Amino acid sequence: MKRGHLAILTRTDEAPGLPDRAEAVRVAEAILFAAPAPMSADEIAARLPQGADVAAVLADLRATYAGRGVNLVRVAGRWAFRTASDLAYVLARDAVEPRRLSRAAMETLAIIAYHQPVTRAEIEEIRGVATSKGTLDTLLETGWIRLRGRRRAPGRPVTYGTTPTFLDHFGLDAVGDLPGLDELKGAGLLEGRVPQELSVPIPSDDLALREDEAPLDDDLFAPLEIEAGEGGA
Amino acid sequence: MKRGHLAILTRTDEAPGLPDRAEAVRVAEAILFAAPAPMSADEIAARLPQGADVAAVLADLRATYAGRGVNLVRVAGRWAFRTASDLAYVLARDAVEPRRLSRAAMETLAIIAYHQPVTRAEIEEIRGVATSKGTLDTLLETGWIRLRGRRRAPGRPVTYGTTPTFLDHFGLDAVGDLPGLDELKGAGLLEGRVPQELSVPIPSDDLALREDEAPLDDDLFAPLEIEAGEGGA
Amino acid sequence: MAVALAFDEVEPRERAEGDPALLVDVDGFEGPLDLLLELARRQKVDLQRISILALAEQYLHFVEEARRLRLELAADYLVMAAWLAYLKSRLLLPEPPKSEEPSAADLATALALRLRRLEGIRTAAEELAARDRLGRDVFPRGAPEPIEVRSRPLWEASLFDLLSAYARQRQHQFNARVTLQKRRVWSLAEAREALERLIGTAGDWTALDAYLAAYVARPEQRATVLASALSASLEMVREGQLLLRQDAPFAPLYARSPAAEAPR
Repeated sequence: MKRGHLAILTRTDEAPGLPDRAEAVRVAEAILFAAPAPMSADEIAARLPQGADVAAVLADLRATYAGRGVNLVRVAGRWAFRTASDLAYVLARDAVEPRRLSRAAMETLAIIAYHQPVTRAEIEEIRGVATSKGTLDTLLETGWIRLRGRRRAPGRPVTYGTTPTFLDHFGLDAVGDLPGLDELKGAGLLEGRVPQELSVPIPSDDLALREDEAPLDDDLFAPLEIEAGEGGA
Repeated sequence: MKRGHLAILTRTDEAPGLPDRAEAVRVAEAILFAAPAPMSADEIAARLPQGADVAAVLADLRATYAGRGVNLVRVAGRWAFRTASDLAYVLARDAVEPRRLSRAAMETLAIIAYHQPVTRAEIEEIRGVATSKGTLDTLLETGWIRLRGRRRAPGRPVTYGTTPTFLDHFGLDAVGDLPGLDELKGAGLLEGRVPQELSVPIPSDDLALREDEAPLDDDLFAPLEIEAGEGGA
Repeated sequence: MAVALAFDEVEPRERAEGDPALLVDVDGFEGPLDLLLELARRQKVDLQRISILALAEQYLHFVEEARRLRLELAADYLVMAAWLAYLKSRLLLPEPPKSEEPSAADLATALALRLRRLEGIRTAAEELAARDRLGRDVFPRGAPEPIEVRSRPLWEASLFDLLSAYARQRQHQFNARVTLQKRRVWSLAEAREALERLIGTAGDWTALDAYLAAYVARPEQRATVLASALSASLEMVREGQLLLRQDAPFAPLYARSPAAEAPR
């Protein structure tokens, strides 16, 4: 709880060794409050006074805001202030109802999230029905899923995965935090039919492609059409 | 709608029987955080739990945030969270923009370097044209020149000299290392016979004032204005 | 592949009374697997211990019922029906000793796994949908304050620039040596000299300002030139060497030699 002029003093004649933790917390608080999007610890650290321990500062800040009307949360591996979820009832008035996804789209999204990287054929195998192009388009439009690459397999089908926006929207720090993931994994329900030896039954939204994935290359803008032919294969 | 650990928040002395003040504070905090624009007390009151004292809630919230990285402030009669004013700097990113000195500024700088300590009138005498205030301001902004003192002469004009930053930027060890006229001629920068009377004085950027210099004293912040008046005398 | 079933008849759907398990309402199902899963759920047992045989029978019964009602089932429902009929027969018949095909038990297990997988992902989808969602349950800062990009100049100048700027100045002075020395103060003597030259050349009234302008080398010299010229001219008038004329206060001053004839 220090005031401005004091803070300036601390910045200039900085005591050797311990930088002023309280000041660093204030700075992180200001940055995160102002930020239009979640920020990584590195981005925050770059703006803290020299020598500040960003992890400790964030832990402090998180503790300070726990139980308050606004909380510091980790989403998609980044940090952001969000209103406390139990206050949704007060804020719901402001809410622009997010587009309600159809059951089919929600299921498709879940399959992409839990089984990523996953191809359209694999999604269809799990759901037992064809996936309409509209469903994938809708999901791509939300910004929650993305085309990752191409499976190194006959037909080179496009692989789908989720985005950081997906994690942000659903308040997840990482895909490893998906609800019920452990149960699904434990029950052996994440193993695909496909390349047994390559399949790691853990979803990955890692930007790096897997061994069985190739880059999308230049047909990026027409993958759905190309993939459509593959359905029967 | 109360959370278990909310009790921690009840730091504000809550009178028994009144509606849960801490909860009202949380609600106000969340509403103000999520608000796209400053809100009036009435707008906030309309969303608080029934019977909550909006003035007291806002006072609480303001006190909680006083001295933090973010403050609750009144803007035009409305309430909003704003970055603490002393932390404005963390919300600004310095983009380094390379800029070149104007020819006039470069010439003025050169004269200051070679003839320091030098007054504005002396610079003008050498350059043969008036030196605009803007030129000296720009040079002061570069950090390469400084106001040294005042010449002990009628009008007490300010004397200019270079700074250590100047030496650093131009890779000079000392101002004495600036090449003389003969050397400039040798380098092909000057043509013709160097007139006898055109000798260059030995420049000095010594921090100690010369005998004919007086300290700047307390009119430090208006030296140019004062000097401007001296031209006509 | 049609996802929902179409009804080819306008007549209202008949419903088997009293037995919801046999309710022929394919409208809500997304394909045969979905239908199978629903049928399996109605067995009210853990999917891991489900009777695939019973499930196959229920499915086939369902398809029969649909046919009886002359509902047109999409092809994939029929494909599934054919496969389940095959599976059912395999399950009922004794397993042939060394078969190259997968055993009936394996097929049943595979089907059960598919159903469990679908059910698992459905549960996950529901849990996902029920999470606190951004913009619905939790909110970001409503008025983010964007980072302001302040441009800080990085002054660029080389030692060469500096030296050549200085040399340029000095060079200018080499060449300008012949011009008269610039002074901060124009002396009375200089003023008098200038005015005497004026008398010598101009027989007529001459505007003093315009004449003296030639002596003002720099703007800030104007004051000293005018002041000295005025003092000198007054002295010369007193001595009878100069005539001055001014038509009105602050109007231009004119000077001429008293020796010259007034043209008038």
